[in-house]
Amino acid sequence: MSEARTAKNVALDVSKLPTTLFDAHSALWWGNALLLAIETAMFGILIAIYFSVMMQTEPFPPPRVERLPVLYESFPNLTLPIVGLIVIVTSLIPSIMLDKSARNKQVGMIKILLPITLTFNIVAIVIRYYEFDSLLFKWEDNAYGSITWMILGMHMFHLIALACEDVFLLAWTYVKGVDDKHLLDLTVLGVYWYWVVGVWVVLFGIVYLVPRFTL
Amino acid sequence: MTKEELEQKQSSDITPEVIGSERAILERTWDNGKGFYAWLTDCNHKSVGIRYIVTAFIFFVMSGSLAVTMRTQLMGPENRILGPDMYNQFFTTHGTSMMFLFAVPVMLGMGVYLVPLMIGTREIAFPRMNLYSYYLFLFAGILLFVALILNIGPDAGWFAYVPLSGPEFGIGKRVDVWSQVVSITEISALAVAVNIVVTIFKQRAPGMSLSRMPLYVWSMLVTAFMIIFAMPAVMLSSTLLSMDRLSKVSTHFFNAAEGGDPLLWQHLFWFFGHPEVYIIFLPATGFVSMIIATFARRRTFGYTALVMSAIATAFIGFGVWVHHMFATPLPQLGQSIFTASSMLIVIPNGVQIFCWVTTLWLGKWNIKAPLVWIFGFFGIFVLGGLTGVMLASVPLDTQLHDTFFVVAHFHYVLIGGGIFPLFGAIYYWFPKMTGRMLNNTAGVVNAVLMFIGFNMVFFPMHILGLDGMPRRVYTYATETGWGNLNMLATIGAYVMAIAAIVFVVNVVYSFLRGPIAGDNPWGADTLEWSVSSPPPTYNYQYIPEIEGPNALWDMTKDHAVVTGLHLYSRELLHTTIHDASPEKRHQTHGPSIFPLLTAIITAGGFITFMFTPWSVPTAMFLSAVCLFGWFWSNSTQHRPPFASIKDNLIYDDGGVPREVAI
Amino acid sequence: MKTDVKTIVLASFFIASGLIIACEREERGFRVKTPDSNRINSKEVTTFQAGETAPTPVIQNQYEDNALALSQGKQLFSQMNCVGCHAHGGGAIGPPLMDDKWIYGSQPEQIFATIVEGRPNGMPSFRNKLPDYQVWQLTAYVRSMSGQAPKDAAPGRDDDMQMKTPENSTHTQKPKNAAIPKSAEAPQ
Amino acid sequence: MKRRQPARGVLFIAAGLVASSCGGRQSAVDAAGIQAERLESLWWIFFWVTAVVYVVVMVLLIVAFFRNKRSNEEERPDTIPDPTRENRATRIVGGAVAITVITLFVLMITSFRAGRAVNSLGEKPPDLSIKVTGHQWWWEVEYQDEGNPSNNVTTANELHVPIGRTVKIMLQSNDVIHSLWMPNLHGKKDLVPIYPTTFYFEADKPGNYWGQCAEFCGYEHAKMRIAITAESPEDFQTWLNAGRRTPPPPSDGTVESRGRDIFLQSVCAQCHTVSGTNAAGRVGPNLTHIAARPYIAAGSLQNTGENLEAWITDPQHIKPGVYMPMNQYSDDDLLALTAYLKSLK
Repeated sequence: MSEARTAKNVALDVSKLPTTLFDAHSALWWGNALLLAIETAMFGILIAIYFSVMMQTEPFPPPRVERLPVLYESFPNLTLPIVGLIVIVTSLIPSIMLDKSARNKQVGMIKILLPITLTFNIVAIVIRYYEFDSLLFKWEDNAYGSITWMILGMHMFHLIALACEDVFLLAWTYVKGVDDKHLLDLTVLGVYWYWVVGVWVVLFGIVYLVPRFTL
Repeated sequence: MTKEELEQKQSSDITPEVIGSERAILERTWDNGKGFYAWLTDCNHKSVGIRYIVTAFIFFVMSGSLAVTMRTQLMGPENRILGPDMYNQFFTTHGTSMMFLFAVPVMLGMGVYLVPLMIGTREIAFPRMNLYSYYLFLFAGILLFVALILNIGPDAGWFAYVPLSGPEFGIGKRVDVWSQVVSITEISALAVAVNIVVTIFKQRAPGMSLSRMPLYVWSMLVTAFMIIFAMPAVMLSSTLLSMDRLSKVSTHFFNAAEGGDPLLWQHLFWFFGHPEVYIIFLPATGFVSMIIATFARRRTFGYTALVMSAIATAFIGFGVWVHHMFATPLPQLGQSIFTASSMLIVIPNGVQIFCWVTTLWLGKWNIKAPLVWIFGFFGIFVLGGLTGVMLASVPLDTQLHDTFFVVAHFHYVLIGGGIFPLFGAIYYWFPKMTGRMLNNTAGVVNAVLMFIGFNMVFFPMHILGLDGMPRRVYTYATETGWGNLNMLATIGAYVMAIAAIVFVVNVVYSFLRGPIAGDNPWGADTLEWSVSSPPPTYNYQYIPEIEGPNALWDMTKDHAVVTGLHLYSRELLHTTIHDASPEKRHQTHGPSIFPLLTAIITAGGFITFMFTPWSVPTAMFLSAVCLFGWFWSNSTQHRPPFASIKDNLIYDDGGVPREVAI
Repeated sequence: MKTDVKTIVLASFFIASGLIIACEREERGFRVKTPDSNRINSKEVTTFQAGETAPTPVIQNQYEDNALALSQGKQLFSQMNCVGCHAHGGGAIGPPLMDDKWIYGSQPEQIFATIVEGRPNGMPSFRNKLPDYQVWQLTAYVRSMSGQAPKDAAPGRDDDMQMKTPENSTHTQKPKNAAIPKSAEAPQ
Repeated sequence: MKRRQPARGVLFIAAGLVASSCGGRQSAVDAAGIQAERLESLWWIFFWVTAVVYVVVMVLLIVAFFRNKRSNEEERPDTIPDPTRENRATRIVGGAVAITVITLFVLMITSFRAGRAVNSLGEKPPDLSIKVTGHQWWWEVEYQDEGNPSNNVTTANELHVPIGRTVKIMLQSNDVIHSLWMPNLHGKKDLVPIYPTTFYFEADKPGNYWGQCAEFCGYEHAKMRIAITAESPEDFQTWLNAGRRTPPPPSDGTVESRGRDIFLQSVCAQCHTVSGTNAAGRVGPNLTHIAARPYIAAGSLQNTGENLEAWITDPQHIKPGVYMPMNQYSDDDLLALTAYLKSLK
């Protein structure tokens, strides 16, 4: 049995290896990446459903007859959504900086940037909460209302999850200081953040622009 | 000797008594404690894996007995043992639990148990998430069967077509139970898939490059990726269905009159539903390759071909779902394309069969129970695959679809292609899991009984289908003349039940009294056979370096072993993805109560979602709290004090480094 | 492994039995015995009774919380063309049924009487046109339209254009009696 | 050896049983129409090809079983197999794969051609168009007359078709998904709500056949059958004309007339239609010519007096969950009612 190590065995000493490496070298990064793959699949299916509803509905979007005022041109309002989009996209700046400073172990910067990202995040959530009204439909009005609410809701769920992670790391950094594991966590948080922003750019185009410029 | 001395000695050459004391320390570090609380929180991949397998088999027995009851009802025409109400609940619960509570979880459970051992690591990548997914799976199963006992078992078929399962025709809470069970099990399956992929990518023993990975690990890798891309579809669609049905929500995803589409459901479901079949079949191919290699006493013929065909199966598997919808009003052209792809997928499966047959042809056979089960696999699965070719043809499918022919087909594929290899695998790995051999003769009897019983049940169904018997009928008229073949099938069902009893008896008896198995009773190749059976909690005291495509068969006496992993914390070795050269030491986590709490909250959230939408925010908040505690406790484990000191500093505000206090 | 088996079996068994004790099973008898309709004195000509006033018998409609019966009642509601006058509860020629006003009483036996006897000014009598138990199903459904039925048993939305909030989403109204409109008074 | 027996036997059992099961009023391998014949021949092609493949694989295994040497755990595993043998095996496997590909290709082409042939009937205008509506759990059948809609004949759970004529079936469903399957005449087609579909078929063997719902549709999915009669165009025409006549009202004082009064005054008329009377319910099957139908309750009962009585008084026993309510009638009322129904020729 090879477990009992005889003197003949060559020792492959790993004690000098590091305990933390960033990105694809770490299991955590992979776990996060795969979960994001799952969520991407989810959003892909949601988009597919959106277009199947589009094919079933003529005119698209359907005239709003369920509630007053009755609208025959029921394109979603753009003002608030665009503000939201801007907030979400600009939140990239602090999150990229956070990612960088985590890699360079700049504790001071991290402690400044974490609250900033969190505020961006919370603002985005609040905007999203009011953004639902600019769809002009309720989820229970018709399939178009259902799918648009579903898409916005799923993404809002991710914003909230992001905020929770942010809060956790904030708490940890201020209570316990920063160590390697949490530097890694910060970079992974960054990946999640980029994904949330990127997905929203696509979803924004589909939910708000496709109805206006129907192909 | 003291800790410091040991740490000094880590890298130098060590004497046998030091090995002994090191092992003692490892035992303590990886000990999960005793008692009920320890049992609740124990997240070691071996105990979780075994729980998965045992629980799945319990559900297997339960839904199997449902099947026997249904066969009894169909024994003769105009039978009145089960009314339509009961019968519908029975076949829906049978299908749902066989698919979501037995076939997939048991395959994942085997993976959770075997993969870390087979690739030579001490623990799965995310042990606590692993425990979490086990609890979710358990709760989902309990939910389904309790619902059945309460006479609110789902009754719309295991693929719950709308509008029959919709808010208007799916009366009561029955379909909600179904959709919540599906959602919960899928979450757990997805979590396990992620776990397995990361484990395989990062934790293989040094030298086990991708091209040296055992075929079973390959099949689990492919399966995990299939799960990751297939399961979201069904999770989402079941959620949408429950939202359509839920009071105060009542969305319109599947309501044709408001822009929804009943066919959308079928697309979504089968986009998951067909890959599901391969999610069950691919791990089984891994079992087959392992068992054949061991009992034909030669390396598997066509390693690359087998890997490639597994991957090809995965890809094509996503492009065939419409062949479940050939009778629906869909455009002709689309259907022809899916005929082509459905026939295309036969090719990789053919390649696999040919490779295995060739391996057997070129080998010297050591005929033991596992191999006998594999013979059964050939006899049944090949037939099922061929009837699959028939169902791929649109015109033929319009005659065979939704008849007993189809019932026969997918039982040939799933039981032949999934369950026979699984039983073989249980007979094969039972010694490793428990340290005792299963009785070989009983195993052979078991296999033969199962084979005969199976063919008695399901072969007549082909003919019944051609004779016009639709599936899911709770009875049939006398003048149809289906009585005799149904009687034959029912008798076969009882034979299968006897076979199952033989299995259970064999397992229980051998577990208590069976002969002690050595480390490697079959003279097998893969790494798990190098450790004691059952393996120690930490699997490997010294992770060996892999020197060839056949791990143990190529291993030289003085192969290199890994030293220098920390003794006082649960440390794993991370290697590079492609050629598995050591990269870093990773500290993993021990027992925790948080997985259980989070699972309770998640499952509770889904279950209450049958009644009120407010369960979502509540569950989200509570699980956020739980996860906070979970991650906090993850982070506050003590860190190894030696080696790569620069990585173990805590940086305070000024950024001035200071030493970690243990 | 042994302990695992034991504990899992025990755990699931206990949970199951606990739930069974807790909830009662959803019965779907297709051949159910229904409350006796003869005991319903639909039209009270006088409240003056010999001796002590006897309480009018309260009749429990066992369909109130039965999902199957409610949905059957819903089908009858359109099949028997109640929709023709009451629309989908919003009311048209007939009074609305999803509000809190009840002219002839909101109790099951009162609604039963209304359906069986008919009411002045347009409500036809369904005596002998429906078996009692279907009238009871109809009664249960009518009550569910104003949210009187438990939400987990009330029917969900239909698979057609949405004209009203589904019965399982309407918030429960507090029934109150409404005056009989002049036109609807029984001829003396 | 014993173990292999069933595996080897499977094929012969298959041939035997399938052959023996040829025949039956609800069989896909007993075609009574040109489409069904195409499908049946396609089936036999597939059957024999796949059967051969199966036999080959099994024979290989069995031969290997007898010729291969035995070994045990101690046997030294063959880790570096003899390259020449390996290469030969590789070539053979490659050949086998090639053969598989070719076979599949051939099968695919055959299937496409059969498919086109089966659908080719729709190209010329049909001689007869029938609208079939699926309900839980019965079939509403309407023979349409483009020229004069008043000539439309509505019946239930029975389908009469003239042989040698092209019949167009227009399918639609108002509740859940059903699927109309008449194995002897044509493959099945789903009735999806909002997706009205059509298919064409032609019967060329006179006889009585069964059709059945093939998509699970609720409690009585098992008892949602439709009786098909393929007959000579003349017989068909007489049947159709009979269907267009409104049955003569029973003369006063007879038991039938009393039955008619019961029918009209009680529950029945709420759901059923009898043309020529006030009964105009659309909920249940049209009963105008019920006496002419071979079966009642969607093919679950022979159309006899006792069965009618049993069905009227306690349908929930015969088809649990069916929408027909249970009724209490005194015995002579019941007698009168059935007498009236039996008079509706």
